[in-house]
Amino acid sequence: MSNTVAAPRASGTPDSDPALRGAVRILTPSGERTDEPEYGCQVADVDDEALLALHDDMVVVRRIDTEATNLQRQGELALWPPLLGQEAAQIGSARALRSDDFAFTSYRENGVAYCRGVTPAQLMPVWRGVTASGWDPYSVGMATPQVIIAAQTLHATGYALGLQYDGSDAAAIAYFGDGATSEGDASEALVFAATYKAPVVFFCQNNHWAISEPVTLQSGSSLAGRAAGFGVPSVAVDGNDVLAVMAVTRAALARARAGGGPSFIEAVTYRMGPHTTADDPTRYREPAELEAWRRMDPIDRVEKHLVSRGVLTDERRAETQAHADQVAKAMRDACIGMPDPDPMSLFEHVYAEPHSDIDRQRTRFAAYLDSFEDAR
Amino acid sequence: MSNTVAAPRASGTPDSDPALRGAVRILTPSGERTDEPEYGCQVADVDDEALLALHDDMVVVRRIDTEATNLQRQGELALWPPLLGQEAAQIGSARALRSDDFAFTSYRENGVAYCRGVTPAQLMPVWRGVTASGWDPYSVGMATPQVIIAAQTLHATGYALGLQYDGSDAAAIAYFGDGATSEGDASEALVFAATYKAPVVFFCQNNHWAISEPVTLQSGSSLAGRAAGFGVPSVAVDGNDVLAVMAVTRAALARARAGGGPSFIEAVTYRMGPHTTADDPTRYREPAELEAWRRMDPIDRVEKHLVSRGVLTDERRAETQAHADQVAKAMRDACIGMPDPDPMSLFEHVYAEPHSDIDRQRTRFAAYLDSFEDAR
Amino acid sequence: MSAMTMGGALNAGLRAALTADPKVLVMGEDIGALGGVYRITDGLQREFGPRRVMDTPLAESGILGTAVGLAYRGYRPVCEIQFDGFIYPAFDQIVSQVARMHSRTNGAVKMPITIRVPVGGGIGSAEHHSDSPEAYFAHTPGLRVVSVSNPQDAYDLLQDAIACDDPVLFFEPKRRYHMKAEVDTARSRPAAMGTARVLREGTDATLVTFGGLVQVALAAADAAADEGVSLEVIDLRSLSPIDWVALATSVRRTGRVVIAHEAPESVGLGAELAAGITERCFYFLEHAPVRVTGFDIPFPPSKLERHHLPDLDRMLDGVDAALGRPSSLAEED
Amino acid sequence: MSAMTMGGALNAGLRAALTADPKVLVMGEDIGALGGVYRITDGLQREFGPRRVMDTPLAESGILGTAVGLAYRGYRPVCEIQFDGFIYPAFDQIVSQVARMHSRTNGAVKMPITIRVPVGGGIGSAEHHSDSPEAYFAHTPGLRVVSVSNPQDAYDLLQDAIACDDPVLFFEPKRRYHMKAEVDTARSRPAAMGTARVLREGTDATLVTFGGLVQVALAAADAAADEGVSLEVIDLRSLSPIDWVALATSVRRTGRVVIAHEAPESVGLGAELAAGITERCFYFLEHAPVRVTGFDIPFPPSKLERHHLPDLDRMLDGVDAALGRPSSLAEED
Ligand SMILES: Cc1ncc(C[n+]2csc(CCOP(=O)(O)OP(=O)(O)O)c2C)c(N)n1
Ligand SMILES: Cc1ncc(C[n+]2csc(CCOP(=O)(O)OP(=O)(O)O)c2C)c(N)n1
Ligand SMILES: [Mg+2]
Ligand SMILES: [Mg+2]
Repeated sequence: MSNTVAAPRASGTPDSDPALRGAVRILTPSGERTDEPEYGCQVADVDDEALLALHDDMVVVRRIDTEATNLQRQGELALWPPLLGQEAAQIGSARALRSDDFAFTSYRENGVAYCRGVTPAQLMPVWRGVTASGWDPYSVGMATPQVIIAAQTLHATGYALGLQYDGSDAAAIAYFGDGATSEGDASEALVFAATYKAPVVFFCQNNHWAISEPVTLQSGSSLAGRAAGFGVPSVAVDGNDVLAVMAVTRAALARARAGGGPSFIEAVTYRMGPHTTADDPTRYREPAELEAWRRMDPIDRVEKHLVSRGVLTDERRAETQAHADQVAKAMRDACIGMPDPDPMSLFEHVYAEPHSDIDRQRTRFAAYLDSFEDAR
Repeated sequence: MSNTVAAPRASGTPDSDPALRGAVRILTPSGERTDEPEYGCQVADVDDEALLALHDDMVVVRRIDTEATNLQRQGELALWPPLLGQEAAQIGSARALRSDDFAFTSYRENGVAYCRGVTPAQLMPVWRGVTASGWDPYSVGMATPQVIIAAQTLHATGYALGLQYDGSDAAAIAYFGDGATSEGDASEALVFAATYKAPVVFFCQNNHWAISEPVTLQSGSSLAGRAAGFGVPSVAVDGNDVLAVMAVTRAALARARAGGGPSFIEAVTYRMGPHTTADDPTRYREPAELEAWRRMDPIDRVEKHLVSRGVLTDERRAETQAHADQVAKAMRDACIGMPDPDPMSLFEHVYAEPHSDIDRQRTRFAAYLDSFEDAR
Repeated sequence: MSAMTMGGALNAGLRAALTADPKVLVMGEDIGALGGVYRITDGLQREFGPRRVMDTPLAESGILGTAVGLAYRGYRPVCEIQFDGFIYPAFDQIVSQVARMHSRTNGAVKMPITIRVPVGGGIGSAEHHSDSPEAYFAHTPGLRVVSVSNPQDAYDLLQDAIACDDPVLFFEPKRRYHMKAEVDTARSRPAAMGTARVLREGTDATLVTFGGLVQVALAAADAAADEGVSLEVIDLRSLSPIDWVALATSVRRTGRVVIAHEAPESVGLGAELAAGITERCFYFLEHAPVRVTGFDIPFPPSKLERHHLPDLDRMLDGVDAALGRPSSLAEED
Repeated sequence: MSAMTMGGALNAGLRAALTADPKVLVMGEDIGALGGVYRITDGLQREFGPRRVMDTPLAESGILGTAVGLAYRGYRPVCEIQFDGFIYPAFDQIVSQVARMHSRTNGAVKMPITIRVPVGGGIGSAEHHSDSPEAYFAHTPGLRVVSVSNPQDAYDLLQDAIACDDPVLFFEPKRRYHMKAEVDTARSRPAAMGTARVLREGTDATLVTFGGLVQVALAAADAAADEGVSLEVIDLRSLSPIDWVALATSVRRTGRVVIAHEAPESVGLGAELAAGITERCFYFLEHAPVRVTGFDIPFPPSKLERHHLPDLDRMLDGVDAALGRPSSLAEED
């Protein structure tokens, strides 16, 4: 049996990357704002001030990411999935949402959560292991992180169907990765969304890796092309260009609100960090690849642009940095102070209504715990 | 909440059918053999004699279908899934296979089974309910019928991967329906096949209905287009044109044998009968639709052609009819004579190696049956 | 009161639920124009429209995953899985999403999803059309599991299940769809969910079963009575939670129990019933609980199913074992 | 003999199997260059190439469905499911295809597929990374289920499983991957598959468990001994089939049994063990079998898992119950 490689390993550098070729781009890596014929109009209103705000968002979520990674190293968090490198994809899309839209995400969308109004403090408990969810989904219009790959694509589709039935012009958006596109659920979601013309946006962050597997192992061709085959209009966008991401997301949301049904967005970006704090990327990817992508850093190009526009002054930088530090501190304080949950909370919320087997086990466990009290 | 129809009901007549538009066709409904530029060469060798043989196949499998339906009505079979209307799709593709190729089908591919060498007698036991499989898959190069929709698309992909590893130039072919394309497994099979360039042909019979659901409920756009989005070359063919079906299947098999990887074929045909003998199509589809498709009958056009060629003489017709009747009789005889299985066979083949729990239950059940003997 | 088949009672129960609450949706394969392969949803799409009674694409994970999203949005989806054997593609969405969403979100998101499944054998079906998958779901925290055996319970429990804020697996024994009985549609009776029901009182042994085997158990009790053996017959109805009080009350009186179900024996619901009853009635038991179940084999071809499925004779063989009489189930050594 | 961690023993077992039989393939997510998230396949792709050690697309149903096709073609796939909680998308292929193909084809097609699954809690993982799904599979006819607790069994049983012509669910307790012990790689010992093992002899009660809890049980037995209670500890090892002879032999001697597992109690493997032991040892039992298990809840956040998972104290509480002493598990009323 021959041993030729079943699938290419390397995931490709930006220059050679087929996914990036033809992807919608407005802000070039060198910081030049071009007028993109088809989508440019979607962000015509995004002036220097607005762009500075997006820059602030990106700096803050990157700071959150760094702080959380440190907290994990210090044993304050059990795990953390960094978004380093995906700031533009998450901020550009999340800032295109309306408060009554609803996001269903994976575990990596902490930047999206930040934009939805999830407080940094609320980001901590799940990764510290004190609860399965840090916030009430309805209070922020975002579901809690989904660990089962691609499962949320169907939830977003069903929620969108509900919006359609309610006569609302809000939309649902599903965030998932390149690897997720291989799961049957992701394809079934495209089928259901297309059939019912559900107002849902499928936002795929192609960060080129699914843990150690390159996107080339998940698909023989472009992910954006995948959706088109289901009758779902799709577009590939430079995922490290916050303006372009916002533009295509706004266009997709507009289609959904107008009854035009689902859309698929492939945001071509790169996971600059490890899969999670438990991962070691040096085992499976070339340093050169990472280096090449560093030149595409989503924050750099915005700064270059804003500097060239003369609006990102030293004062402004300092303000942003101060904001980021303050957010990071709030997060750290909330994390470190967090008490362990009450053992008896084990039995809470398993059911919404009384369940006799749970009640029996609760009673017995309470007696069990008491037996230790008595022992003292 | 408005009640506008979530999805169109009617499945479309041949004239209005988007799937048929642009589908490969060689033999027109009026029986004219055209030279199709791209695929015509694949069947250049199919002369009058060869076409007469295909005609014989189609007449025989239709006869098998009729006989089996009668056997079910007479209570000799528990159920039967007719292939009426899909003879060209099944014969044209199955006759393109080599004996060392391997077919993984659903429950409806009795025409394929016939071509693989499954005897009419072997078709009966499963539908009579005496065994889960009527033949040894390895003896005919065809798996036993798969009831779980789309599951076999992955089995074909895995088998094809095995062929590739063995250095064989044989191929696997998966038969499934339009409804099956909605199952996650069908999409995952496309992903795996594309990634590993597995020598597998995905043969989708779009017979326009999944029990009572029109294909329009399964897909917003063409099924052939679906596969292209996964990087799997695909083509739509007039599924009622036995020559065109054979041509595109041969082309797909050639690609597989040459290491070109998977292909997808959408054979646009029509389920002229009920889903199974237990179904009542009048509850959900327009008689007019069926009428329109009758004009596309896969056998008619071959007969028109062969008559115009002067080779389908009355003698020849009689021979074919006699062949069909003889096959039908053999099938009926085998079916009616079939004894019920031995109760103790319940425990056979659950495991390939001894299993103590099964052994205990077998022993006890034998004792249980004996207790009745004793009672006598 | 009006005479209904179990299928008719389910149809009436769905109609009542759709009428009572605009958030109730019915979804599944072939449930619209066809009315479902068993006609349980017959006429509902015509009456309530294609949005409240939705034909779905052919994908079970898609059906349940979409239902989760609809529930997230405040709807109460009633999903039909066409046959028992076709629920497995949806297993991940059911076990990891439907069952855990309420606890995952600390109670913020409710999953009032009812999953209707025609189950079991006895009707000569093809492969994958006769499974009894209740154990998989009764073992899964976060789910409630109900199995109905007659038209009245079908009508009542289906509405209870839809009204319940927790996800409910609702098992309908195919072989009883045509069973006819008087049904009181007044909904005056207290909700039955979570409770078992003593169908026949007896003193010598307790015979516990559910779903399609309940009628068989009653017939077995008749036959036993002819031989002077008095059996108490209990219809479990709720498989999660289990009505232990009803079971213990009966077994402490009779001292002997026979448990019957169609599913394979190993790690089946009968194992839980036997273990739980032994825990509660150990000092009252005259004999170990006896299990009369399907064998540990994939559901066999239809011509063999009558040998695989517990019938009157096998139940009586189990009763003999429980009474310490000669039986093929006599204790192992 | 050489000292190995359980992870190392599994790696060695896979290497031995790949070397012994060219038809053996290893496939799964991230098992190539990365060597699996637990490094169990470390170095194997480099040694045997990307065809025999295949990284697969991210789709569990695809992994198992493709494995079925490979087995159909005569290969012996060893599939790695990355974590317990990710096996459910493959449930349909496992339950309806892998488990039934041999019986469906009357023995013509064998399914020598080994499904390796890191299982259980105790390592502070995120949601869906600590499940114990053994009951679902032990209830499924056509599958064999193995759970290893130490390096030697891991090395031996993995090779037995791969060599077996039936599909085998092979559960590896994550919390023991780093457990170190001497491993005899001679393969001289008779195949252990299907058999339980008495790890410690005792006279007052039998403590039965498997996988990650075996070490806890041994520690509990030590603690009990200090209090003058002699526990016999049995490592079940095979969850399907169950070694009833070993269990009955022990319980008939001790008259009392405590069963421990991490999975929820209801319809868990413990229910089958309790029911089966009662059937075989009824007249020898001094007390109803006692179950010490995870609660009937979704696996909790990691900061709570130590309360959910049976530990030394909860096992001893169960022993107290079995001995008729005061315990939180005292009989229901
Ligand atoms: C059903 C399922 N299978 C496997 C996993 C393990 N797993 C967690 S993340 C991951 C990779 C996901 O890659 P991708 O979808 O590209 O998202 P990314 O992590 O790159 O953001 C895998 C395999 C899982 N969480 N769920
Ligand atoms: C997983 C699964 N879900 C549902 C069914 C029930 N079912 C049997 S055939 C069928 C329709 C299949 O339609 P299609 O794929 O178009 O094939 P056709 O019957 O038209 O040949 C359905 C829903 C099944 N067998 N398996
Ligand atoms: Mg990724
Ligand atoms: Mg069809």
